[in-house]
Amino acid sequence: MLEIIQTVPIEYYVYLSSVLFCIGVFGVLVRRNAIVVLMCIELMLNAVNLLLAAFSTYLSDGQGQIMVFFIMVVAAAEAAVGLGILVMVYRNTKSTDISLLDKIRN
Amino acid sequence: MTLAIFLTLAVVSVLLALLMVFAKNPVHSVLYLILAFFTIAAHYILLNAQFLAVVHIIVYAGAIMVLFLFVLMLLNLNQDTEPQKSASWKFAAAIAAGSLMVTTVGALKGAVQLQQVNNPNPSVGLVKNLGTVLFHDFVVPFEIAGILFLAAMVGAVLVGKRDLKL
Amino acid sequence: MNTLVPFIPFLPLIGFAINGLFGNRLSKNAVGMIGSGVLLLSLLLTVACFNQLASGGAIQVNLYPFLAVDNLRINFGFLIDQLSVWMMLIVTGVGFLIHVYSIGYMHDDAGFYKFFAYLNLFIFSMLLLIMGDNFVMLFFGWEGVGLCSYLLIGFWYENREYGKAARKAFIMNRIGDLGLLLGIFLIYRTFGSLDYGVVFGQLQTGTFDHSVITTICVLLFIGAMGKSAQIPLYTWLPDAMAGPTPVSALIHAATMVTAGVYLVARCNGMYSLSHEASSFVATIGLATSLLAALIGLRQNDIKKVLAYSTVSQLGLMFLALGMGAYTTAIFHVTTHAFFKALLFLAAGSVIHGLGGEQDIRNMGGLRKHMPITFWVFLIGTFAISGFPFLAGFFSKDEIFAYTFAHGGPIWWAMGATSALLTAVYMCRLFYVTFFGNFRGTHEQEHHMHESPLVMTLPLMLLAALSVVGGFLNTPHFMHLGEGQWLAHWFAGNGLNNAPVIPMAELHLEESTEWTLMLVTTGLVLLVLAAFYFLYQNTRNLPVSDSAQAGVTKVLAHKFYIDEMYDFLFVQPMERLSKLFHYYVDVWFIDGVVNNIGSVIQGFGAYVRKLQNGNIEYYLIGMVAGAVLLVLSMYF
Amino acid sequence: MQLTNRSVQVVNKKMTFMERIYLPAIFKGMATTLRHFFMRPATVRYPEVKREFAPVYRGWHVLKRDEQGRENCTACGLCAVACPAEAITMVAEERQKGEEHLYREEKYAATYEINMLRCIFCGLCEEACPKEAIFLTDRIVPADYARNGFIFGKDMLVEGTTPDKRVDVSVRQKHVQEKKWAAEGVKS
Amino acid sequence: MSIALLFTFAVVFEKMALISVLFLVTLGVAAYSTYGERKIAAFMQDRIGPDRAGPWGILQPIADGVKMFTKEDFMPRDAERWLYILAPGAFIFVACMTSAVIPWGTRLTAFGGSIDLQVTDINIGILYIMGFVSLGVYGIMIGGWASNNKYSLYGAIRASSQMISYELAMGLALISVVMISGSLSLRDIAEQQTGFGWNILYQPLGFIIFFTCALAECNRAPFDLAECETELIGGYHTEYSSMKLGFFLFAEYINMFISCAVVSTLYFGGYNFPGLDPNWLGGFMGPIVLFAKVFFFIFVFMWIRWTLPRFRYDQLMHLGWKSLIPLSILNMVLTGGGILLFGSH
Repeated sequence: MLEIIQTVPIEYYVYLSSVLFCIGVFGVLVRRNAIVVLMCIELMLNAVNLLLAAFSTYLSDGQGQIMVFFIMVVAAAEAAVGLGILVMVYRNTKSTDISLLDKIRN
Repeated sequence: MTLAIFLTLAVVSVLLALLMVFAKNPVHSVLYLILAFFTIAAHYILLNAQFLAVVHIIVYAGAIMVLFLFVLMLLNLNQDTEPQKSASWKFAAAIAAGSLMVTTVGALKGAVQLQQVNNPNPSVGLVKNLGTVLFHDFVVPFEIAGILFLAAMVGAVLVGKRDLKL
Repeated sequence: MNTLVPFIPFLPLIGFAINGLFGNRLSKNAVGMIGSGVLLLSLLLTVACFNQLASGGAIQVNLYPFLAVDNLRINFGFLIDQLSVWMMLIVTGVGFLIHVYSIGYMHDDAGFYKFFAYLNLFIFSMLLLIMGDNFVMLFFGWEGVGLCSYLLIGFWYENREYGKAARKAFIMNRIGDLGLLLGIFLIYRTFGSLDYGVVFGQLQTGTFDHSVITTICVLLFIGAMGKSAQIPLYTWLPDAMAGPTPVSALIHAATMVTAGVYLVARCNGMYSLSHEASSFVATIGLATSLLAALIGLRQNDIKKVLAYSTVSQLGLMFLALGMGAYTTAIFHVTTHAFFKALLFLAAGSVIHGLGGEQDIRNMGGLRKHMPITFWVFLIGTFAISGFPFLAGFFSKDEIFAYTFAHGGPIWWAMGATSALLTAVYMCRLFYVTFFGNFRGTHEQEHHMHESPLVMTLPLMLLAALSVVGGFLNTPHFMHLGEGQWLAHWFAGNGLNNAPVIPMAELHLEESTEWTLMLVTTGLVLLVLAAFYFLYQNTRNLPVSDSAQAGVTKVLAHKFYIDEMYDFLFVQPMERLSKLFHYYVDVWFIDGVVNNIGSVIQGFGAYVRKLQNGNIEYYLIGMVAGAVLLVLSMYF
Repeated sequence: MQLTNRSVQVVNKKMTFMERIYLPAIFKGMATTLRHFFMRPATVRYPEVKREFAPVYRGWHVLKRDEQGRENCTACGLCAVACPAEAITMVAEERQKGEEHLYREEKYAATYEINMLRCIFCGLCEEACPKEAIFLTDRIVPADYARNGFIFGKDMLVEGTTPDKRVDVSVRQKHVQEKKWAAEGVKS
Repeated sequence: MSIALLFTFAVVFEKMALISVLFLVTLGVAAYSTYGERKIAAFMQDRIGPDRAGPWGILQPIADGVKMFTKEDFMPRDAERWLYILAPGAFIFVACMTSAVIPWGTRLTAFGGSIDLQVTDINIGILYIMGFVSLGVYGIMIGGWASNNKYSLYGAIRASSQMISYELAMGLALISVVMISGSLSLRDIAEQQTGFGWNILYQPLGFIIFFTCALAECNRAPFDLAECETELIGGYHTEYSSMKLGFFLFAEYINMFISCAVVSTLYFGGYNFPGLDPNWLGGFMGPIVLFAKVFFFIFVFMWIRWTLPRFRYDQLMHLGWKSLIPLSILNMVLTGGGILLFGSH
């Protein structure tokens, strides 16, 4: 196992994570279905997780991976509450289109 | 060899992520995202973070995405009726995301110069080590995360309740 | 043993959990058994610890790292050395007796289980305070004790006055806590750690800026002032009588108020480096003692008298601390725990017997109806007054000896006056309550009864302790057994192999000591005898509030301190606030704001179109902001 | 009215703790099934082994012939009238010269159909029959894929002429006779 | 060709062989579970069961298979084509994957060579199993959704919420075992239970919880609400026919087999039995013992199925969330206390 660690340059992980993150951002911007938007946020979180894990391995420090666990916890909590809210929104508006959610203006 | 695996996985993850964003049917989006998560789990294994990989699968594929799928099915949102945004808006979004990528890559490239450990410890990602770190240095954050989770659970139940009797 | 140490504080916590969660489903007997049982177990464990420490050394148990930020590493750990084990014995021992007593006292109360849950939590907090091995743990316990006192003082929260008293106690404590917190911050800045071991170890070896040490000491003492009711933060304590009597006993005798003494004794290494801080402590202590004793002279509520007596005794303890006699202070804490718990519980017995009556003017002649209560109250009164060979006699005598040695005759005289006043008001209370004829209503007389065994048994035990408690630390010149046992105990090697409290030196000749002792004792005996005859005469009985005049009135109104606070701080604050409100706030600030507001409103009407409530626009704005933020790192 | 002594009064009482954890009840149930596991199966392997029928079993109808092989049925239509399910239809015809060896009476049923999907096997037709022509037997009505197959014509109903094709209905005949006598008040 | 490469090849070959054998055994056991189920059901209902195909009907599974293959493969018009086809495959794939980490025995020595009776001993075996169990829900959900039938969808939603709910209690019960053994590797856990040191002795409550959850995870009675015929006319596989249906049914039996193997390994000593050294018979004793236990548990699964009536859905959720999870937390606390007092294994 030892020989495969660090054979990939860490820059590659940075590129990959950035690309995934920005795909997530793009998705958040272009999609109108709130559930898909939430999914894009999960993708962004995962991009960050990947980078944390990569740095953790490259620096031989377990703390990065611990942070990934905490991010997972937050992601799970976010998904639970977010989806709960979405279900309620859907019940009231019969839609999950975020463009319609501009009630905050008034 | 490892590099080849990495590159393949990376291309597949990016492809799946893009498919996720562009899929018309939200259920397809979810499924693509799940597959993308599998490739990320594979990345974790490549990084010798096996525990993380399995937990990632249990948490994301096993719980969170099931939740998404569940809600989609419950709300029966499988029609491709999601209204599309205008082309100019999509263009603006692409520009914004692209510039964000350029800047983050630029910003993070600076961080790469940090000194790598020469003899990496292969057991960093194993349960034993992570357990020690988690329950030694991160006890309080761990407890707080637990409380956060509990609060989120209660919150989700409260939000989801149809008629709340208080 | 070490694995069992965490159980000492956690047993009461478990009791709290059981009683708090399931108490309403359990029978009262079960609640009482659980509440006192856990404490008995804690007491036994503490005794075991005590045994282990008898051969020297300290027990340190590290449960888990509580916080680890950069260099700051705070453990959730316990340190048991000679000082803390002694305090633990007092807290669990006296606490246990009070719990048992409460089974009888609170028996008819609807919140029975709640009361026991709170009591257990109180003990838990106090044990945490004592047992913690760093200042943060101490602070936890400190705050926990404050919270529990709030809960318990306001236990009968239906009464608004009681609720106010609880709030007052809480807020006063918070003022002191601020000082403590600042002190802890300063300790961390100075020593780079909050562990007792590290901090006190550095004190012995390193050299530190004298003014910093003084500041730390004063700040810590401000915390102690709040918790231990010293001038100027003492007014909450008499008001805290709103709680049920066992609570008063617990707060006054075993827990809470002794926390301040413990804090200063714990930091004795620091205080002995700063003469100024010690003098400050001594001054405040003596002033408090005198003031409270004077107020106590003319109080007519049986519990209020005892409350002021506590304040006065606490003042004496701080006087001892200020004089560098840390062991003596703890010794007085010990004896005071015995007789004050005894007095409060006996007073509770009286109140219980009279169906809630607290005014001594409506009592009298209880000697015949409550023989046990009478006898134990007698012992308590004599013990607190310093009757020879009872508990208070030895501890007070030691305090005065040190005062004379380190402060001189004037300090000594003032201290002795305070002791004399103690005897005076205690005699007044005692004789008025138990002698003469009954002055209450006929119905009360009819219902009057001795308390049940579950209440009197703790009283008798405490009475016995009050009798023999003084022999823990007999002065060396009297050659009574092994002199100064307690001082030797505390001088034993604790953490870092250093004495917990070094033996204080007393440069007095034996004859001087004898003289001092005989003078004070003689005066006290005189008072005891004289007042017996004085209060036999009905003319000298306390009069109703409206009939008071002159000095009596001033004393009865507690020197108008509460009113003074009101006048000095509260009212000027209010008036100033009003001034600011009208001129600064309404006219100036509001005017400016309103005008700016109208301008902005006009502007906002245009900008509002940006804020369209559409999430997508916000999102793209967010992304753009992020891009700019990252870019700004480069340009 | 109580049919068995095994009936239990339904009570909505609160279950005790032991009842609420269900496990004892589950184990009891499992013991029951395990006991049955070792019991002898009650199965009868049908084509190879045939089960005894009750003497009054009512199955596939038969139209009887007399001793000389002539059909008993005279197409009077009483069976069709008696049939509560209206499963019987028939067309009557007059006997021609030279058909005496085929039909016992002057009139006979040219077609006689019973819709087996409608038939409820009540046996009223055999009671109604004055000529002892129709009987229900202990033969099982075979299954079929189409509905048409269940409309049994004379080819399925009339018994054969050769002795081995005859259907023995003696037990039923006796039974029906006794019933008729009982209805007429005659003691046997 | 270097020695190392040769060695690698040998290892790969060994593993491939083991995987093939394991796969075949799994399929065989699953196939004969269907036969066993029918036989046991028959016996419990005082019947005989299938007895036409071969002596005692022993060829019945083959007949079933032939039937499944030759039946018309029907697809609803509005079904989501690819997902509809993918779902049964995904389901059976996930079911088969789990067997990789189960230690079937110690080592097999035959023909002068020896072979490790475990495909891979990863140090987080239990988590691996949990992971794949949690993935099992996708086959059902996708299949139910892609059928475009409301009953299928209901079945899928029921199945998924049931599986997620019971996974929690299952994981919590597992943690107690992990606490006792101090390892997440199934090999270690099995090793520790040599002789009669079975975990069931220390974890009776945990076993009951785990077993109940295993029933629910396998969609077995009394928790087979996902496919209850009376309400959902078959549940998530209503629209499936032919071998696709066969895959679903087959996968469920594979799941049952694997669950039984996991239960035996975690709580009943795996390949250990007092007095029987797993290394006997050239290492065959271990698998024999383990399979005996597995068959016993398969029997218990079926026994329960033909004894207990189906739960109502709200009862199912109550049991999962309000009984099993608190109980498993209690069990965890008790285990922790026990370890604190008496030390671990």
